[in-house]
This record gives sequence, C-alpha cells and structure tokens, in this order.
Amino acid sequence: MALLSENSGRSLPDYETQAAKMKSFSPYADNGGSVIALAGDDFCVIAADTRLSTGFSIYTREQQKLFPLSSKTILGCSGCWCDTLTLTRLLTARMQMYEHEHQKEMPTLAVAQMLSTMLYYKRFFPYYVSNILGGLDEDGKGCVYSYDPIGHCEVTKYRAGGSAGALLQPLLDNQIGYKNQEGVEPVALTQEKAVAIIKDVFTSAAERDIYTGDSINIKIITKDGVQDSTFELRKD
Amino acid sequence: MSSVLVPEIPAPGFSFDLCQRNNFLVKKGFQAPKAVKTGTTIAGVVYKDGVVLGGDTRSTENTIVADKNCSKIHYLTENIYCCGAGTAADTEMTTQMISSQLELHRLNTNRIVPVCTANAMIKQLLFRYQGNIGAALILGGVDLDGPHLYCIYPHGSSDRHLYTSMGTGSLAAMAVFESRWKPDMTEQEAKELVADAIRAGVFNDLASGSNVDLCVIRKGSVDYLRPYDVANVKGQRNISYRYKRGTTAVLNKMVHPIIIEGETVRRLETEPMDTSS
Amino acid sequence: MFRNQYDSDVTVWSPQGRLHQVEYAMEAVKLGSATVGLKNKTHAVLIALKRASSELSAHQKKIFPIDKHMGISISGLTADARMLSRYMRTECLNYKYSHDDLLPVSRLLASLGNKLQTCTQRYDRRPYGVGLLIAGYDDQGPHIYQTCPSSNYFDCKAMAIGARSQSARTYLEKHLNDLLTCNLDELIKHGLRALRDTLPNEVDLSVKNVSIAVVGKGTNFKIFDEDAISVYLSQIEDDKRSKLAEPDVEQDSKPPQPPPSDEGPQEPQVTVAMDTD
Amino acid sequence: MALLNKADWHTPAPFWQNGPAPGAFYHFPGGSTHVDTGGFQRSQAPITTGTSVVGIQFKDGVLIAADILGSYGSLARFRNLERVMKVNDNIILGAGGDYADYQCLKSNIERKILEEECLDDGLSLKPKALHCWLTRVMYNRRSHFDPFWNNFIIGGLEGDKVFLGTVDKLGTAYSDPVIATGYGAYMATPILRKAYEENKDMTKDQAIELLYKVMQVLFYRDARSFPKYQLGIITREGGVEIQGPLTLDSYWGPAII
Repeated sequence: MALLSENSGRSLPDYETQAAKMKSFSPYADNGGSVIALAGDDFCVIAADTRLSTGFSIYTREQQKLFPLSSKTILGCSGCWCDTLTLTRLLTARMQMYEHEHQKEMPTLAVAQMLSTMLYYKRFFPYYVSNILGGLDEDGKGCVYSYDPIGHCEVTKYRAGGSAGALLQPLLDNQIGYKNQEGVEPVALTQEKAVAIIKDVFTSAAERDIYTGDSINIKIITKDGVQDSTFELRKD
Repeated sequence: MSSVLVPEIPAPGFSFDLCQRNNFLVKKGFQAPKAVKTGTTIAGVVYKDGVVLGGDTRSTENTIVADKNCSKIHYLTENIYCCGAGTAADTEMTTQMISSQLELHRLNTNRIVPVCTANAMIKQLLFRYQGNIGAALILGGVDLDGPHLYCIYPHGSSDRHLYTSMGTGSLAAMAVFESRWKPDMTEQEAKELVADAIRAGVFNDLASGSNVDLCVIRKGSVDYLRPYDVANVKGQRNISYRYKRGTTAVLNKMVHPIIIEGETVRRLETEPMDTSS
Repeated sequence: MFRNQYDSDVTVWSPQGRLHQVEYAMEAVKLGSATVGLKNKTHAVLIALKRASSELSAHQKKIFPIDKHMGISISGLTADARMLSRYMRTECLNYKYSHDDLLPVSRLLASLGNKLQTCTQRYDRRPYGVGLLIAGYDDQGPHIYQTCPSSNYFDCKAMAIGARSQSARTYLEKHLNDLLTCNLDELIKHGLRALRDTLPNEVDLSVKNVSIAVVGKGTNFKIFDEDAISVYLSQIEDDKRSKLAEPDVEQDSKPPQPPPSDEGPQEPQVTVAMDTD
Repeated sequence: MALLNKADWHTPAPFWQNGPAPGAFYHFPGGSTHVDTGGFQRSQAPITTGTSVVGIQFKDGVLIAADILGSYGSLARFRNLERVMKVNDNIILGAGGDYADYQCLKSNIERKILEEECLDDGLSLKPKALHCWLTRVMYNRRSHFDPFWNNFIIGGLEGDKVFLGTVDKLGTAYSDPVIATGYGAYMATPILRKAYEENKDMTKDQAIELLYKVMQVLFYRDARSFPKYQLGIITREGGVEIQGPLTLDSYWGPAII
C-alpha cells in the first residue's frame, strides 16, 4: 500500500490505467429543507417542509423532517440528511437510556442541553445539521431552542432555520416578535395565528427558495398531546 | 455634449477595460458578484410541418428564484425563434444582436432568412468568445427548406436534431422525448410532447419551474403561447399583512416651510434643435 | 463451610455429574419473593410480589422495563438482576440503533443465555444469582420466558418463580386451558390469584406489595400504577383462595438462612429480599 | 457509547466471535479487540462501476432493475455483472457504483442472512431493518473517510406493506415509491414519477413494461449503460424472482438525419 501511495502522481502502477479517475470525496451533502418553530404560552408549533433534495434534483417529496423525541419535545432538522439520520438515531437511544435510568421521560430542557453537548462532541467533524427543538418546558410553557451545527444553543420564542431560514426569519421577527413596528400592542400568540403564519411564510418561501416546497408538516404540541397536519406547497 | 471621458457612443464590442483589475481583485480574495443563471429546461421538436419550441419560466440566482415568470423563448425573425439557457444576460443579448443582424440580412437579401444562416451567425459569435458568453441555445424555425431545429453550445458547436433539449432540466426533458417521440407528429401531438418535456423539467429539476411557454412555428405563421400551461399556482395567504397607519417608526421630523416671495409667469418658446456638436 | 467436597468452585464436577455451585445459585432464586408471568393470545403479563426489607424501607422494585416491547420480573439477587437488565437494555438499544426495529424476544434470550452460560464455566466467575421472567411481544406474538442462574432458559405458557412459587405454578397448571383464551383483564386476575396462592394466610395482596406489568399487541410494556392495581385487586377480593397455603414442597425447602445476628455492628448484607414469614 | 465503536473497520475481524484476531493474542470475552495498525490507503475512487439502478413499487410488490455492464472508466469492460441480488425471501437489493465495494457488502449481507438462517427461529430480516443497517454501515464508512462507493436500492415486503428505500455512499437514506440512482436520478425519475402518480396501483405487468421503457431511455442516453439488464421482482404471491439478463430493443432512426 505504501508503494501505491508513493507512486501516485508521478507514474502509475502497472495495473492502473488512465481510465480510472480520481474523484474527490466530500462527506457532506446539502439536502435542503426548512424548519420553523413558534412557541406560545401553552403550546408550541413546529413545522418543516417535506422536500429532500440534492443539487438540482429531488430525492423525495415526502420526507418527514420532524422527529418526535418525547410527548413534549419535537426536533426539526435540515441540512445534511445522513447526519440528521445519525444524530436523531443517537438522540433517541440516549433518551431511552435516560428514561431507563431516571424512570421518567426526559424533559425538554434536558433534551436541549443534551443535544447541545452531542453536537459539540463532534466539534471538529460536525453534524452539518441545523436543528430547531420545540416543546413544552416543565411549567407547560412553549419553548424553542435553536442550534448551530456545532452546538451553540439559544432559547427563543420563534425561529426559522434551514435553506429558507434567512427568508423566513425576518418575517417572523416582524409578525411574531413585533420588531420594527410602532404603536402596536403585542398580543399573545394563538394557535390559529401561529399555524396561519407558518402556512403563509412557507408559501412565500416556496416561491423563492428552490429547496423548499412540495408540502409542509405541522405539529402542534400541547399538554394533551401532539396534533399533526399537512399543507401542500408548490411542487416545482 | 459628449466629452472625451464619457463618449456618447462607445466603441463597438465588449469593453475589457476592467478585466485586469477584476482578476487581480479576485486573486486577492474578493468575491465577484454572480450573474443570474436561467437554470433552465428548454426543448424543441420538429413535427410534420413545423417546429415547436418550449421553455420553463424560472430564473435563479444560486438557490434563490430571481424571476418567477421570465421569458426564455426569444424572437430572432418572423420565422425563427430561439430558446436560451445559461447566463440570462448572455442569452438575451446574443439573441437580440443576432436578431438585428438577421433583420438587416433580410432587408439586404429581400428573402426569408434561412435557419442555417441564423445558426451560422450565432455559432460564429459564440466561438469568437471561446465560451465566455454562456449561452446554450435551441434554435428553431421554418424556411423554404421546411422546419429546422438546431442546438448550439456556448463554445460555438452546433447540432441539427429532430428533437433536443438543453439546460439543467435537459435530461428530464430528453427522457420524455426518448420515450415518446415519433416521426411525423401532428401539431397537437408535438405541442403536448414538448409541454410534457418541459413539465418533466419543471417538476423534477429544481432550477426549472413555474410555467410552460411554447412557441409553434409553421410555414407563414407563428403561435407564441405564453403561458401555454400554468403548471404551478401560488398558494393563497391565510391572513392579512396590512399595517396600521403609523406602524413605521418616525426617527426625526423636520419641516421646511416654502415661502412664496413672488409669482411670475413666462411663456416657453419652441427652440430649434441643437445640432452644433 | 462446605456442604460437600465438590462445591469449592463453579468448575468442579461432583461424581454424580452435578455442579454444586450452580445448584446453590439456583437456590438464590427461591430467596426472592414470588413473581408470576402468563400470557394469552395477544398479551403477556408479569405480576410480582414486592417486599420491603425492613419497616423503614420502601418496597423493592421487582419489574423492570427493558424496551418498549419487553420487560422483566426478577427473583433473587436484585443487584445481579440490574446487571442483566442493563445488558438486555443495551442489546435492545444496539439492535434498534442498527436495525430500526425491536429486538425479537427469542434472539435476546439466546444472547442472554450465552452470557449467563459463561459464568457457569469459568473459575473466575460466579453464576448470576437471579431468576428472570421475561414478558415480551414481537412478530411471533406474546412471550413469557424464564431464565435460571444455571443459564437455562425456557419458553413458557405461564410460569412462576421465587419463594413458595410452587403454589402459583399449581394454580397456573390448573387454569392453563383458560389462560390462552381469556381476555386481558381475566389474565391479570388469574395472575393475581396465582400470586395470592403463594402468600401465607395472614398476608394478603395490596396495592403496595403487588406490581403488574403488561405488554402485548398495540400495548407497549407498561407497569401499572396503584390505582390500576387496586381495580384488579378489588375484583379478586371475593374469590376464594384455591387452597390454603400448601405445605412446602420439596423445591421450596427453606434455603440456608443467614446466621442469626449477634450484638455489635452488622455487615451490610446482600439485598436479597427476605422471606415474609 | 459502546454502540458506536462496535463497527470498527480498522481492526481485522476475529476468526470467530470473541476469538483472536489475525495476529493478535487470545483474549477473554469482554476484552477489547482494538488493534490499530496506523495509516492505510483509503478508497478514493470507484474503479469498476455499474451505472443506474431503478426501482418502483406497484400494487403488490416491488421491482428493481439494473443493467449488467461493469465499466472500467470509459471502457465497457465486464458485460455480465449481476447487480441485483436476492437477500432473503422478502428482500431484493440492487447496487450501483463500485463493484468491488458491492461484492464486499454482498458477502457481508449474505453472511448475515446465513447466520440468521442458522438460528432457525422463524424470524427473517425485514427490508426496513436491512435498510437501516446498510445506512449505518455506509455512514460509518463515510465518517472514516473511506466510503463504500455505492448506491443501493432495497425493495421488499414487510408484512402487508411494500417497502422501497435507498442508501448512498454518505449514508443518505430515504424511502419513496419511486427511486432511481446515478443517471437514472435525472432520466428515469421524471418518467417513473409521472407514471406512478397517474396510476398508483400498477399491476406487475404494467410495472415491468414501465421499467423496460425506462431502461431503454437510459440505454439511449447514458454512455455507461448496456442493452441487457436484470430485473428483480418481489410480490406477495410469487415471492422473489431475479429475471435476466433481459435484452432491450433500440431504434436509432432519429440519430441519423
């Protein structure tokens, strides 16, 4: 083997021909997708589109990107799909271990912290995933945690991430956060408004972001459980 | 009114003045601005008595849709049209330039311009610029010899085809052609085939999208169908996003009163055109 | 203190072809309180009698969840059982991680059996002093398995292990035909009656000393809370006990008791839940 | 996180389970088998390759098709390479990309199935489980920068449900009623998706005809393709069947004008 690597570049070993070409290998892929999570006083809504793509082609139009981790916590992932699969697989295993050790379901705050450490564990070969975690905290209040790929964690009330994140976030800032508005009384977010806004911003994002489209999956977490619904987007 | 610094009519051809500087800047790590690519599906077939050209209507800047309803089927002459894929500005300018030259050619020769002439002019232009004009074109038209379809690559090579496709969605469109094309189709069949080819690109290629445009060229007449099919409809909004008056913050306010000091009325005389320069 | 000269080590055979150390380990199972496992066509149920090692301590947990489709009930050394349950949990997790599916019960039992067996063949190990009843549900339906320190494991229709469990087995054998056909509620009641038969006269089942777990078609492994248990207990309250405390059978002979405590500080003891009587 | 270290590809596998590895001392169960041999050559590029694989679900089964050409760069070198395999009675698998890597995984999968058959417990591997397992294997390799340079399509029956899924060299995995890899992703999916949307309950014969058409299109336009292909069929009634090599007709009339 050492021979081979020494030879490479200058002269080819006798069994190799010009035919076989060196290809570069990148362990990452961008598979697109966008996620939004909004938190209310007693609920949390999280939504993601269902298009899985690479380059200019669509892998599948019906990929679920929301991962229910517990009855009160849902993770939305977008970015490199193989990393997403691995990360969520490990997360569920870790959560089951927690459940066995502590005889209770992992609370959202603990999941949020664990996700952060799991991401940072791979600091120098990161999971190329943008995560948004939505759930109810131990008081039953909605909460949203957003992450960068290497484990920075931030608590917010609303967040958009993924390929259309930059398109969606300003709209949420304005409509949910009441940023840049004068003389407007902030009203507590209702479930109906949250869902309507999510549908609207995704409709708009599908117009302009090529990686967002096909349909979205919306999950509403309340103390009574998780409500699931879908909404169609354009397919081109 | 022109000066030496800003000539009113610039020298013909491209200006390469800043190339050296730009290359230097790029080498230093400057990010050059990106051009709008059409990231396209375009296609064309020859049918029994004419040519059908088709294109989608999306143009993209990387992953962002720059234009949701752009036109990719360009007019060259009365009997020749041309679909463009690649850099948007290049396809547009190339077809415009060729269009005007073909018109001059028609006036000079007083004949219907043959499609092969258009092909030759375009490929000569593209070859001259060695692929730096990023235009990939499908040229279709009907002349005295009947219908013709060419596909021209950015470096200046061209092929004659009975059916062809170009752009990022060309494989999707070609898959439709390869599975369903047959010789001597009727106009209706040809239109549906091209539309389906474009739709295959629209739905399966992310850089292509929105509507389907078609252009049917027969002997003596042209149907420019835009849109032929609205393949994707924009979703409806659920709530209103109108702001109340006064939502925009007023940072500061200044009032300059206009003081009227006097009033005079003057009649304007028509002046002769200035032809001195 | 030896019982005979051939029990100095696990790896020593007696001339009769017996491994005395392994047999002693089997006795440890009978020190634990009784537990019953039984199944019908769709569900498997574990019912266990919990004991408190002293007035001051809480009741010792007897049933452990392993995964969504499986759980165990133990009798014998609790600490050993915890090692085994950890092993089983890890096996289930590993299988779920690599195959995205629940580990079939029989597969887990096979690997668990192998793990137990190594301890019976190595001079530097001791057998696990615990018997397990495993209730699980997989593609092949509900299962009840029993494992022994001797590393035997059995696929059972119903089984009881632990102190005075012979009475429970007698009950189960008598009702074996009903078990397969009855519904879940009946099944749980059968289990409770079987467990009650192991109790001495003066003791009765209560929400404190019973724990019930169910797994089956469409039901993840679930340990009932006190409210749910009390419902079932009230339903069997009026039924008569099948026979009042049978005389101890040979298998249930009293195991060697720890030496009577003398004055002075005591050594901490292995948490074998003591016999209630 | 012991579960992560389980598949350590650098260490030579022991001769038998928990036995000594080649060149290693005997060790007791539970001991570590880790022997790091230092640097080695990673597979940088596919050598002998197979092109597209296509798969589609129909009413009561799955079809997977792949041609039988092994390309060595641009040389059409091997003209009878079988790339569709029967895994067990409810799974079929098609592979594209490097053929050596496929053979390596194939023998691994076959061993896995054999081990399972030896248990003889009436259970057999499910397509989803194999899909997940392959995803883990592929992801592990890519994480060591030593990928298996393959695209796999797995088809099968899981109880009453039909399954079709794919894994690529990164470990990107998904399932969809219509899957094509390689050139097929660009040329076959548009045709297959359209046909599937128009008729979700295709019969077996319709699906076979559709795949024939698709393989034909790929033969026309994919320069690394071949007019002979294998067809893996799995149905509820018929079980697994690997047909082929089947021959494609072609018409090159429009190429000569």
